[in-house]
Amino acid sequence: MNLEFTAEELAFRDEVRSFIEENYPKHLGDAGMREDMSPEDMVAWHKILGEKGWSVPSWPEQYGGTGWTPTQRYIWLEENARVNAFMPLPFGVSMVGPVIYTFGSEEQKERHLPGIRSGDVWWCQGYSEPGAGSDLASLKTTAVRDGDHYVINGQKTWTTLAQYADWGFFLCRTDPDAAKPQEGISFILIDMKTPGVEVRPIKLIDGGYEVNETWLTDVRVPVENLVGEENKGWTYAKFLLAHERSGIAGVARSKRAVEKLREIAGKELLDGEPLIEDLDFARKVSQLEIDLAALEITELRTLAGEQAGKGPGPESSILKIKGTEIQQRLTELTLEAVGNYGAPMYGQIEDAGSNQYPIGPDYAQHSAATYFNMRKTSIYGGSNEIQRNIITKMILGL
Amino acid sequence: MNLEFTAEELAFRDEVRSFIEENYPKHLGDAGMREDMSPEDMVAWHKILGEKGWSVPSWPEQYGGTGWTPTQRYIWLEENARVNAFMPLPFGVSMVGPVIYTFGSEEQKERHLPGIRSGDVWWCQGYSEPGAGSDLASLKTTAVRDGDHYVINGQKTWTTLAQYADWGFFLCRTDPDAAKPQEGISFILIDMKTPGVEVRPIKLIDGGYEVNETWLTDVRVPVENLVGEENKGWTYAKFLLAHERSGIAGVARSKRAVEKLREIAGKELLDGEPLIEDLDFARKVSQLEIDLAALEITELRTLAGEQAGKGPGPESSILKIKGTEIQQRLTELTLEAVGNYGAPMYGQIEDAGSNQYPIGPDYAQHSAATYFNMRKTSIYGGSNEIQRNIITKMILGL
Amino acid sequence: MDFNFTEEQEMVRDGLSRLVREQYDWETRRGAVESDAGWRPEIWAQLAELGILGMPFSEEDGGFGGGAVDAMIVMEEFGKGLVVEPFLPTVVCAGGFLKHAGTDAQKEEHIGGIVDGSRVYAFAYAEPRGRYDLADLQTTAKKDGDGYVLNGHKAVVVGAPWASHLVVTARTSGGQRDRDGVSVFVVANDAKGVVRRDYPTVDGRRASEVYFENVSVPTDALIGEEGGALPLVEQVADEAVAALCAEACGAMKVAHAMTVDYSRQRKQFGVPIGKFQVLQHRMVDMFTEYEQSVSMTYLATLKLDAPEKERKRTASAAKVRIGQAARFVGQEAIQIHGGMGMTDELAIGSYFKRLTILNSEFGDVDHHMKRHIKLA
Amino acid sequence: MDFNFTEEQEMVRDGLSRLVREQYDWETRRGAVESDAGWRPEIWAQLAELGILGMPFSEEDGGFGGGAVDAMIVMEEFGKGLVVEPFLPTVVCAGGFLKHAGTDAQKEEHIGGIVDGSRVYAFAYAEPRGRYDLADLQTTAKKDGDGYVLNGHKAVVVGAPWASHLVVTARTSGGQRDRDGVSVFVVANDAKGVVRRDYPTVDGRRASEVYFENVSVPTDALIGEEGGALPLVEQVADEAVAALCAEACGAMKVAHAMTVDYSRQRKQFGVPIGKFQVLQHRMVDMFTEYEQSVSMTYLATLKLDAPEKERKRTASAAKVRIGQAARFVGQEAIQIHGGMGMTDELAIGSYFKRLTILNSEFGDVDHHMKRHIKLA
Repeated sequence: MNLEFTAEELAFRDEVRSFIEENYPKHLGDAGMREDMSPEDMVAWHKILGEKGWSVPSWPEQYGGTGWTPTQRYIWLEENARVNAFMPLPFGVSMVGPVIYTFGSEEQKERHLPGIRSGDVWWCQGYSEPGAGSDLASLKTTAVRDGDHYVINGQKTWTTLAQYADWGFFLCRTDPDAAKPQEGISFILIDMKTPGVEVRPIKLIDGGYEVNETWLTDVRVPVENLVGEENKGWTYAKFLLAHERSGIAGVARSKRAVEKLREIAGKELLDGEPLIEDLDFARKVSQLEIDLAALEITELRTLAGEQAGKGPGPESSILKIKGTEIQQRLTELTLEAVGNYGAPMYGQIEDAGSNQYPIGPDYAQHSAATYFNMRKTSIYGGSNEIQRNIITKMILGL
Repeated sequence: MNLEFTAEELAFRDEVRSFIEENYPKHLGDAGMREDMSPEDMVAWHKILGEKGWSVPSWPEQYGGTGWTPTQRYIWLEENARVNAFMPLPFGVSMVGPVIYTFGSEEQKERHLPGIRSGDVWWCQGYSEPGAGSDLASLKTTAVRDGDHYVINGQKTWTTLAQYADWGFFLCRTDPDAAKPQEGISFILIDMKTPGVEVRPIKLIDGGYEVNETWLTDVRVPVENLVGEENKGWTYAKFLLAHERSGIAGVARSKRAVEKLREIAGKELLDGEPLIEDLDFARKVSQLEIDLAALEITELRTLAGEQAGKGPGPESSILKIKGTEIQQRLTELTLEAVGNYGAPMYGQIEDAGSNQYPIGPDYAQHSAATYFNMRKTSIYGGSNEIQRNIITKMILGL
Repeated sequence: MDFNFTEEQEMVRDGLSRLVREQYDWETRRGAVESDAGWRPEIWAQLAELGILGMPFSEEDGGFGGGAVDAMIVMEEFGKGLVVEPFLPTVVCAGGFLKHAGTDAQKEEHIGGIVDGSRVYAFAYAEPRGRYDLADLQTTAKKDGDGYVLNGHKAVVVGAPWASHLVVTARTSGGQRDRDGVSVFVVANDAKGVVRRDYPTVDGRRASEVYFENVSVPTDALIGEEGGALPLVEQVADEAVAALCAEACGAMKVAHAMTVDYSRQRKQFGVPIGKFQVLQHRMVDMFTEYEQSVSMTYLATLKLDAPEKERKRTASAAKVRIGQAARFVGQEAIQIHGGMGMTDELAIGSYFKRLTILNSEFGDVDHHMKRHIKLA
Repeated sequence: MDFNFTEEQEMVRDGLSRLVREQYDWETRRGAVESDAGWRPEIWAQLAELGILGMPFSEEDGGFGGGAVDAMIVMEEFGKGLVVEPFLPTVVCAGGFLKHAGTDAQKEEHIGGIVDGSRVYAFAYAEPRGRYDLADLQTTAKKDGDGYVLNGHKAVVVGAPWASHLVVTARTSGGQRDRDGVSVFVVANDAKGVVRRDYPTVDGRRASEVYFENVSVPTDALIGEEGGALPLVEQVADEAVAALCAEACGAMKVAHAMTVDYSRQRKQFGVPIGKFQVLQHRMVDMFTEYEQSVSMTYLATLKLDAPEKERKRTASAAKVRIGQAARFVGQEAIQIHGGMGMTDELAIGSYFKRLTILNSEFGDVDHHMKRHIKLA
């Protein structure tokens, strides 16, 4: 039992570190924490990684994966977090990609995998529907076969960044008479430029527009866009949800964010002394660090299990719960640290283009928006209540 | 809107205060907090109050009540808490007494109320049964009519201080075929000296024996000991549970206990300074005080509602939840304050009679036992989960 | 001991409640908040007409003889509707300074305008590096002939873009965090040398960074004692704390009711989510937090005239308790609303945001907990 | 990176697990705890036979070449069975001092007796007024001819009634809380002037107040550097902390399993209480706390040989995290067991009590949180 990296792993780390130092776009800066990136910024690093062959590390090598061990993937995430890199969006790389190479036809693999690897094709996810939340199986969007097309009608919601998407993967009901709600669902790829696809951004409480409602009205999709078998979509959907667990805890990012929080609390003053020297505030930061250390080892234990061939089990629900709690707490403490300067609505101020006087320190900007935004993490991806239901069933057996 | 007492109330307070000062038995000392009182000690104050006519303040005046307003009763509890008086046990005064004067026969009133008032008769409660917990309606003890007697068989548990009891009030099933589990239950008074009644103390995790299991084997009880109507016992049981709400929050006692905690934390040292000056510990004490202040006003609002003729509603569940949380937290912080001296099992040490060397400071004694013991408060009297179920139904309407 | 409102107070409450219900629905509020002005002067005029703006002033000062309980009633109703109009800075803060320490001439000059709605005030007390310490002042007021010259930078002055006047704390002597040397001035918002940068806040109000660049004010701009005004500022700040607590209670009440309501309608797995025990108990805890907050608000309000130490300790206790409750109620309201709670399409998000920011106004939980400890 | 145990370690674990299962059921344990002796020397002999007592010593010192991970494995199994025999003070503490700082002669004298089970040690470090500060010592050791004379009072010395020897911290110079001047001695428990008052503890062990009344010890009773032993004491205390964390993990694992099991059997309102979502989620949280505790125990154990600051900070982090987890798991276990959890008839109460007391041994959550903060 030990925590050390092997010599090979250390060498790998050095290689990764220098590659990142040399290639990570300087203009992105602290991108992993920014709320206001352009779509071009969001794929910039993805494209560079695509050229290097590192954009889809966890894929099988035959499809462009790197063949890294789980430990190497952990190192990869750690090193990216060191510069707070904005990682490739998950919709192609971690979600639809694995479904396509596992269940898709050869033609689908040839057509879609290269664009996902390179970052040239932007994907979005059409799972959730209005009013359904974590209850995916209740979906109402229908796909009706008409010759060699499906005609799709329905409404999806929470389609993250769909406003920039080229393609989307959608769950649609193909058999309305199936015995159980999970049956009769199909997994279909849709070109977002198809007539009848309409994307309307949803304004969120942080003032941003990262999710959308997507209306599908008589959208005609060629049957070859069906992935796998008709009516078996639930199987692929579950596979997708379970597949990409590494990084679900967000440990590497949170570690960087704790450092940032310490920096901020070192600059803010309380009674003329740095806030970080206040026992109350220091205690909260220490608590976060301790919780994060525990989470990190828990993730490493899971990784070690994967390395030993055990698939990630329901323990990943623990990673999700604790990971999001920590992320939320981090943003909350940052807001707390900046004091009165949490109140200004910075997004709208910048729009006004004024720069006559600064409003509070740089690091205070968006602290409230980020706090508001991060409340989503305990809701999406299966709410934390759903995760607890999963553990109740799968681990406690109750 | 104001928090002041009226001149009459202030005069009443002074009267009460001097009465207590003059009459509260000196040898009881800090009795309200002791874990190891003799049965004689437990009724000493009750008997004095009985003579004064103050032992059953909330009863109707015709049965010996004082006719005090809710505010006067609040003052009464406050003043007793000032000297940490050990109050009359609730089983007679707050539980069976009100049932008897409300639903009992004239003969029952004449026979039983005087002994309850005077403190000469010790009562115990036979509600819970093994395995039933907060689900009182599932009870199995049977009372079968045989001429002018009931023959009672069954087992009760958590009968508090039954080892000293002269009489008990028991819920028994008189109609096993009733449609609902709440129906067919009767409320029966049993002389604890009746053959077939056997009381066995249960050892609790704090090492004490305050509760018992009570076996009833062919216990023959005259039918005139039935209170009210046969098979209507559930009505009386609910009346009893709802009746004595004042003091359920334990505010007066907890206020005294916070003072005591401050004293202890003023004597214990951390880095050579009084523990109470440590920001971490002081914060926890302040938090308790703040929570307690909120609870006190909540209780006063409820009292004011009663004074205005509104019966205590489901809000009393809030008083129970918050009151017990605070009581538990108080004992936990006391244990924390005494540091290493929380570990010795003082009860057993005193039994050994040794006094060659003291073991830790006086105030550390029983701190662990008290902490362990107080875990019961969120379990008994309808667990705090049950209280939340009540609020869900009665207030939220869900 | 009496927890009832007087008949007059009940009437005021009913009137306000009607105003909020009829004219302050959430969509209308959003329209106003997003408008150029950011508030509705016509609502302000109505409040004046209803006598709300004059309520806490004595009759001889031109008011209606009310007090802290009246302000509490107003703020609670405002909290329910997330009212953005600047009652707190104008009536509670500026009004408070005038009531406690204004000369007859000052009262005469200012109170009439407050009561009839023609004057609006903002309270410029916070500074960029001062966090929540009311005495931590780098803004200076230097004696200059017949008056004073102010220089400095005040942070996040809520309501300043709407104000005709600013009440400003400044240092006339002493070191940066000394208790002595604090003075209070009232300054016209359009005085020469007052430079503002205005912006919206995340909870739907407007605020400014206010710079004083050699702003000359006459001697009678000074309210209270020169250099000895910190106790006065603390008194007014405690009154503001009690008012904020009342506002929070109103907002929590509505946030809780909306959540319970949503849980009744919204189904998941074929069942209204309000049937899930975990959510039920959490909504019970929200309710409990709200009830405890009401109690603490009563206590803090009724102790505003208590001896200084008791007043301070109770105000801090209330801000701690309400801060904790507001955090819990706000976060749980969003969580139970799920994805819909994250959108700007439901009102609940606005309640969450107000409850968040309110928490740091006039000192956050840690600040007031420390104050409570120090006053033990 | 490797989280696997070696084959030898797996064997040790299996052996211990069998011993606990077969000979340490809760009823048997209770009998032993309530007996006059309070422990079972025959179990101790078996541990010696199994090689458990010699595991962490190097082979040249007469042990089996194990280390901190082995101690962790032992303590976790002990935690599962609430084993009271004094492995921690004897092997981890006394053994730790000898390993790190014992002279060859001292090793020769003591380690053999530990390994073969003939000698039992207690670690007398705490003092009545010193709380958890290892340097806060009023016990003195004065140089006297060829040796030292000890005077003082040690508090709650766990295992002292069973011990043949005591390891004692005392001050050879310096003021009461100075880092310098701390020395460590090993003293025979029956030495002249050692006066004990023995008593049971609420978590089923035995402890003593130990008074040193002019106890003379020879020079070679000193372990480590005279006056410079605080770093050594801290090292050993951190090793004890890691071991306690492992014990807590074992106890939490069983307490959780018992609770889940109870919730399956126990019915209320006609339904097993394990079907109530509120209790389900709380048992999930207990499980999560347990899992995080295991992770922190691994981390603290694997960092015991790290540079001093990292070692200290990690040990404190673990004690904080496990302390919080132990509190939550213990309290919830009782709450979910309901009335039955309050009785001495089920084992769960004993787990709760051990988890409570363990929390304060070698420093409670607040103590270690402050240490973690100071080492930031």
